[in-house]
Amino acid sequence: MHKLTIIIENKPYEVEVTPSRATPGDYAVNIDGQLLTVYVPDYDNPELADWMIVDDRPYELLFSQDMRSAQIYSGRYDIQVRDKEAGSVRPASGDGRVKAPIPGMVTRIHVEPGQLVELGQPLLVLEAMKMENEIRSPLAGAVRQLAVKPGQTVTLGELMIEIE
Amino acid sequence: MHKLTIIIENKPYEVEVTPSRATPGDYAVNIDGQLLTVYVPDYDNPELADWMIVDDRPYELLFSQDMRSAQIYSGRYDIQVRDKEAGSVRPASGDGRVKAPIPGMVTRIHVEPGQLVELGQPLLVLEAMKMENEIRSPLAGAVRQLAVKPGQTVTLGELMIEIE
Amino acid sequence: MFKKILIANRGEIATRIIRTCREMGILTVALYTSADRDSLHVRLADEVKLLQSPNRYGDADEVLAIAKATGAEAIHPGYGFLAEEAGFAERCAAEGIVFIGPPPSVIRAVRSKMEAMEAVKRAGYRVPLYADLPDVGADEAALQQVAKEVGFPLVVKSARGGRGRGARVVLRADRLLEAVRAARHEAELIYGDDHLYLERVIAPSHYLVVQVLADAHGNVVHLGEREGSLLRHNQKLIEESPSPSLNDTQRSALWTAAIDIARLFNFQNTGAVEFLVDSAGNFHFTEVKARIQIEHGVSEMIASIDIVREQIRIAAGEKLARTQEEIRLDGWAMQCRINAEDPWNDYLPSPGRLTRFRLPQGPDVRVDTYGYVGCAIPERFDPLLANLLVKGDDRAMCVSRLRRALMEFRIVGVQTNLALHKQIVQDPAFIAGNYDTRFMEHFQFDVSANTSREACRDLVAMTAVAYLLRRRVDAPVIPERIKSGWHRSARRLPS
Amino acid sequence: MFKKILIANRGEIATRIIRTCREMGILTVALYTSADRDSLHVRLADEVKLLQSPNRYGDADEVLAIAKATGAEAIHPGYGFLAEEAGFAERCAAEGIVFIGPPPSVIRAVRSKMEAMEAVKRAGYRVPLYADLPDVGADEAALQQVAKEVGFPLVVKSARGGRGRGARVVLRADRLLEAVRAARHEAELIYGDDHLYLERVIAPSHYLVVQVLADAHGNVVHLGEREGSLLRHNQKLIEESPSPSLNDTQRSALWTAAIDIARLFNFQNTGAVEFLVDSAGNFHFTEVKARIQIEHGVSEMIASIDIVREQIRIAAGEKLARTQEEIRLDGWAMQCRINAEDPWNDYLPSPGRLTRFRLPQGPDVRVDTYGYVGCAIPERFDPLLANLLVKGDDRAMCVSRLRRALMEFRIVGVQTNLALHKQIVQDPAFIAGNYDTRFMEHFQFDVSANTSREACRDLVAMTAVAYLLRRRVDAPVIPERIKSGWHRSARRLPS
Repeated sequence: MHKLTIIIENKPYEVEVTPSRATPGDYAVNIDGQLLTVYVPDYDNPELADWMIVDDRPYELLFSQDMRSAQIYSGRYDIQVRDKEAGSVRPASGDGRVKAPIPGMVTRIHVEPGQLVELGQPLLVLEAMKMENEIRSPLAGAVRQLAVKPGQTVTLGELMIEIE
Repeated sequence: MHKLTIIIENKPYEVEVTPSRATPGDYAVNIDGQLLTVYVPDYDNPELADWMIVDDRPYELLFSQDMRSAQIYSGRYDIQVRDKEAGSVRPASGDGRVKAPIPGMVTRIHVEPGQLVELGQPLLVLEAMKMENEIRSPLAGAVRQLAVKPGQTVTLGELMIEIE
Repeated sequence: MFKKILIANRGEIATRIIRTCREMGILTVALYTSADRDSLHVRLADEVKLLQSPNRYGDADEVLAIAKATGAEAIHPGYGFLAEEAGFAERCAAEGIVFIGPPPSVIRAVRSKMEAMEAVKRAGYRVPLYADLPDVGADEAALQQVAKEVGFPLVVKSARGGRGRGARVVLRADRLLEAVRAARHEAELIYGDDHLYLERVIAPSHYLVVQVLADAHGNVVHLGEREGSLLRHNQKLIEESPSPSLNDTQRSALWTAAIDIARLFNFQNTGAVEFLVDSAGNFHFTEVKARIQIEHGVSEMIASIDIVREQIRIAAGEKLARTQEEIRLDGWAMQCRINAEDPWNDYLPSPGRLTRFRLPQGPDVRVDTYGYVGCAIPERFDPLLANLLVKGDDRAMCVSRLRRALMEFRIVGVQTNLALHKQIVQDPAFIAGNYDTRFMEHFQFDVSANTSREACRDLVAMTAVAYLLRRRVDAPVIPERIKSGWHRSARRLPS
Repeated sequence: MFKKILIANRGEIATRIIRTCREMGILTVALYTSADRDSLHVRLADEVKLLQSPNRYGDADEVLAIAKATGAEAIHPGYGFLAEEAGFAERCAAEGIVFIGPPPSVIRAVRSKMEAMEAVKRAGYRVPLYADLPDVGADEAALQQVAKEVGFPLVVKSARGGRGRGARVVLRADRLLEAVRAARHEAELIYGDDHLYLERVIAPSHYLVVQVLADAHGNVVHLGEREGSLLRHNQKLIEESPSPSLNDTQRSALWTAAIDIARLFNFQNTGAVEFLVDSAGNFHFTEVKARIQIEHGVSEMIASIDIVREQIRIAAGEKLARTQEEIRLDGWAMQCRINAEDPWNDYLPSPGRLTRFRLPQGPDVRVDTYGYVGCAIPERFDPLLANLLVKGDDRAMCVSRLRRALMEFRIVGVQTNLALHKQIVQDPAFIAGNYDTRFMEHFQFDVSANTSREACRDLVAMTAVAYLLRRRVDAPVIPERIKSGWHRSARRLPS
């Protein structure tokens, strides 16, 4: 039995998970007192596991690599897993370092070092896949550092701007 | 540069292969004096490599796991690779041990120990996928051993009959 | 209309039925066994139930219990399993659940092949010469006597029939006993009923089926005929519509006969009225298949009608969507049955996990399958993996589209009969539409087809590179390929 | 007929063209860049050439050199790149290579949007109010003067146009300068030509195109109209045929106008005559697209005509396969443009490798794509990954089929706009066929759509199991998800 706290879009759930000894891929899950059975058909290949059956209801779903979001039907949810046994809490997301979400070329920069920006304010334009993509501020704060120049090519995850 | 002898349907070819240093996935291949360029688009994931481009001609193809046969278009070919460097010659195929090609149930056995059989003579019937599959002799010879009984379930690769 | 339907089947047909249900806004309950848990029908259903019974999809008790527990108002049996089971249809009715298929009385009437032929014969249509076979216990003399009356060559058939299984052609008297024994065994295995009969072989012949739809209000329509003469071991490899072997007079006579015969049995829902056409052009009624068929998509393509949708509408008491006059048969369609079996090894079944599964696409190409990349193909069930369907303006365009689609279809992880199909569609007689039920007897599968000298030299180069690539990745020791003793014919490459 | 055709394009359209060529028995030469080496068009062609030029598929010199070296008799440009380039078409002619498209003179005549509007206006048809824009260097006062004559709201457009890029709506004078600058930049970037003009906005309106085919023998036919009003950033998300916004009188007037206009320009090959229909029901000609369009499959489905095949036949000097009377428009078809972009992150492009790519199947569903499982989606090109096409007997059936197909389409490895499409097809106005070009302005993408309380609780359970599964396999340390600062709106789950 494994105790977890699962937070979905800011609502916490206390969850106990017990793998079945008899049937591989079967799990008994207790959520705030309610009992569910989860079956993972691809249990022998968990890397592929992109669908599960909960009490006879099949779902195709997708977790992000870091398990911070889940896609199901046509929605996407922020999730957080707190593992009491491992004693670890995954760090809160969203510091002020704005990294390149895709490789591309910085064509325009709308801000300067030291400038105050609002949440959602356009910071720069990144050109990729024949589109101009506006990158906006993740926080309200001041521009601490500009790590790129117009015309510069950036790789995936490369730091572009830091807000503090 | 790597020297190989490739035998396809009993015809041998002397082959020299040189990987390109400049372009990953590119190979210069010399077959009996004729020069070809082979490009492996999936070079970064050779497990997936199921297609190649030879001098601008793309091919989808498939090698068996043991590299003893290749499928291309609607044909399949016996192949053999002799690696002079490794000094190893893969053993000749086809001893007389008849193993289960699929899991299933043996429903009938047509031969008895000691019986002489011809090449291609039906040995037994293996029931699988709702079909009765006739298993025939790979050699002309005598039945040395019957390792299964009618009604018996066999797993993939299990020895069923030995011919000598 | 129903709110929820239970699908008492698996694989491609279960997947096919779910699609129409979803389009009609009907919830689906799918069944599965642990071997089938990868099948697309389990992923796509609204609700799924793991079967406990060793009879699996054919267990009437468990299927009914699940229907009741889940509140399904109707059951679609697909083909095989509980389709054409009058007893099951009766139990459904008793439980207040709609069986999507003909009424039990109709199933019974057509299920007995001999009685059905007798009735159709009385109505004035030709049927093959046939005779009931003495019981299992009967002596060989009695058997030979019956056979003599029918005449050789003859075919030993299961009285329950269906899907061409359990049928065996016998050319000479001295082969009869063995064939009857084998047919009984197979009939018992597949249908749970070893009742057989003998039928005089009509050969050469054409195997034609007329797809019919009939509602509960007395309306009966046909969706044209399909030519199913391209058979291997009594299984249709390629089916097409319209038939290239009929002239227009024959065609319309066949359609009229099919509607007549459907009316004769008070037929309802969908079915196929089957005929053999002899070399003189006479057609002989053989049976009515009282269920959806694997090849129904061929008729769907030329008639632009969703047959599963019509089945559900008919079962719900609705009238047919179109009259015969409103149905326009247009273009030419073909289907290839793609099996997970190895054409290089006597068509042994080939279970496994799909590592590549790239469907052909483009205009008027359709694939019905339960597979996808990563899906395990179980060893326990029928090797049918996919139905490949194409349509063209005329037969030439249809054949060239089929050839293109076959080239494009990529399946790795199991062996399939794709290579066989690729060769058939390049056969001159097939291309000319000039084939009958003996086609596959003469067809030679060429192990090294289509490989020019250039392609062969390129193969040498690719083999060398593949060998180096595999060495480079230091793959774990590759297990020896299983060496069974099955037959293998090899041809030398051009040199 | 040609023996070999070079396809000067990439991705789904190159794949689409190869299919038709193969069905016609024509060999294909495909081009690729190293970023595109995974694309299906490279696997399916008979011959492939790696492009060396930094201009890639748009490099006329290299494309012509390859055509000559490979002995290709004709070049199909697809859309974009070398399509609608009169200069390139002329060079092909000079080299004795057939350009599959209209003659250079026709391309020139329709390529200049303003001259085309002028010509059509003279022929008696309505066109929008427009004005040429002063040169780049012109001062703002002159710019404002032109704008005032056109009137606000207006749209700043590229004179070269095409694919809706480089167009910007301006509501007020004080936004004009900024919009013109941005439009110039984008037009230069995309078309290599920053010539702009202003056009009075017609809003609300419907964006309609009529697909035409014209041979070199003076025959011109149409394949009905498509409604393309469902736009996001000037890109068509969903297109359908017929249009739900026209009555029969309007429809036949539109068809007649399209044929007239095509004849006016001596049009040849295939193209789209485009109109805006205002709220009074008047239609205004806007432009002729002198090439195959991304949405051509919608017309193929309702007309049962392979447009690529007709393009090739016309280019080879053959007559149209059918007269207008022989063309029957039947049923209702729709197309969704599936882009590799992230609807939760301001539609940022999402390159990556496809780890799951399961196409929807079943009757009358078609997907045109260059992708397959294992294929890398490059970052360098258009995010268009797949065209999903469906057809039904009527609009209701078509919409329900589209909804079903979208549910079934499974793409993992890149983010796509599938979720956006799934939500649009459940919008009541869309379902009623009651939408215009403003639809997407008002449409709210719901990040947590369709999730019931039960599904939410099930998601909690699955998250817990997924977490344990991942721990169990001891995966290598998972890199932190890239945290960029793009906008993210989140909605709370039902609780």
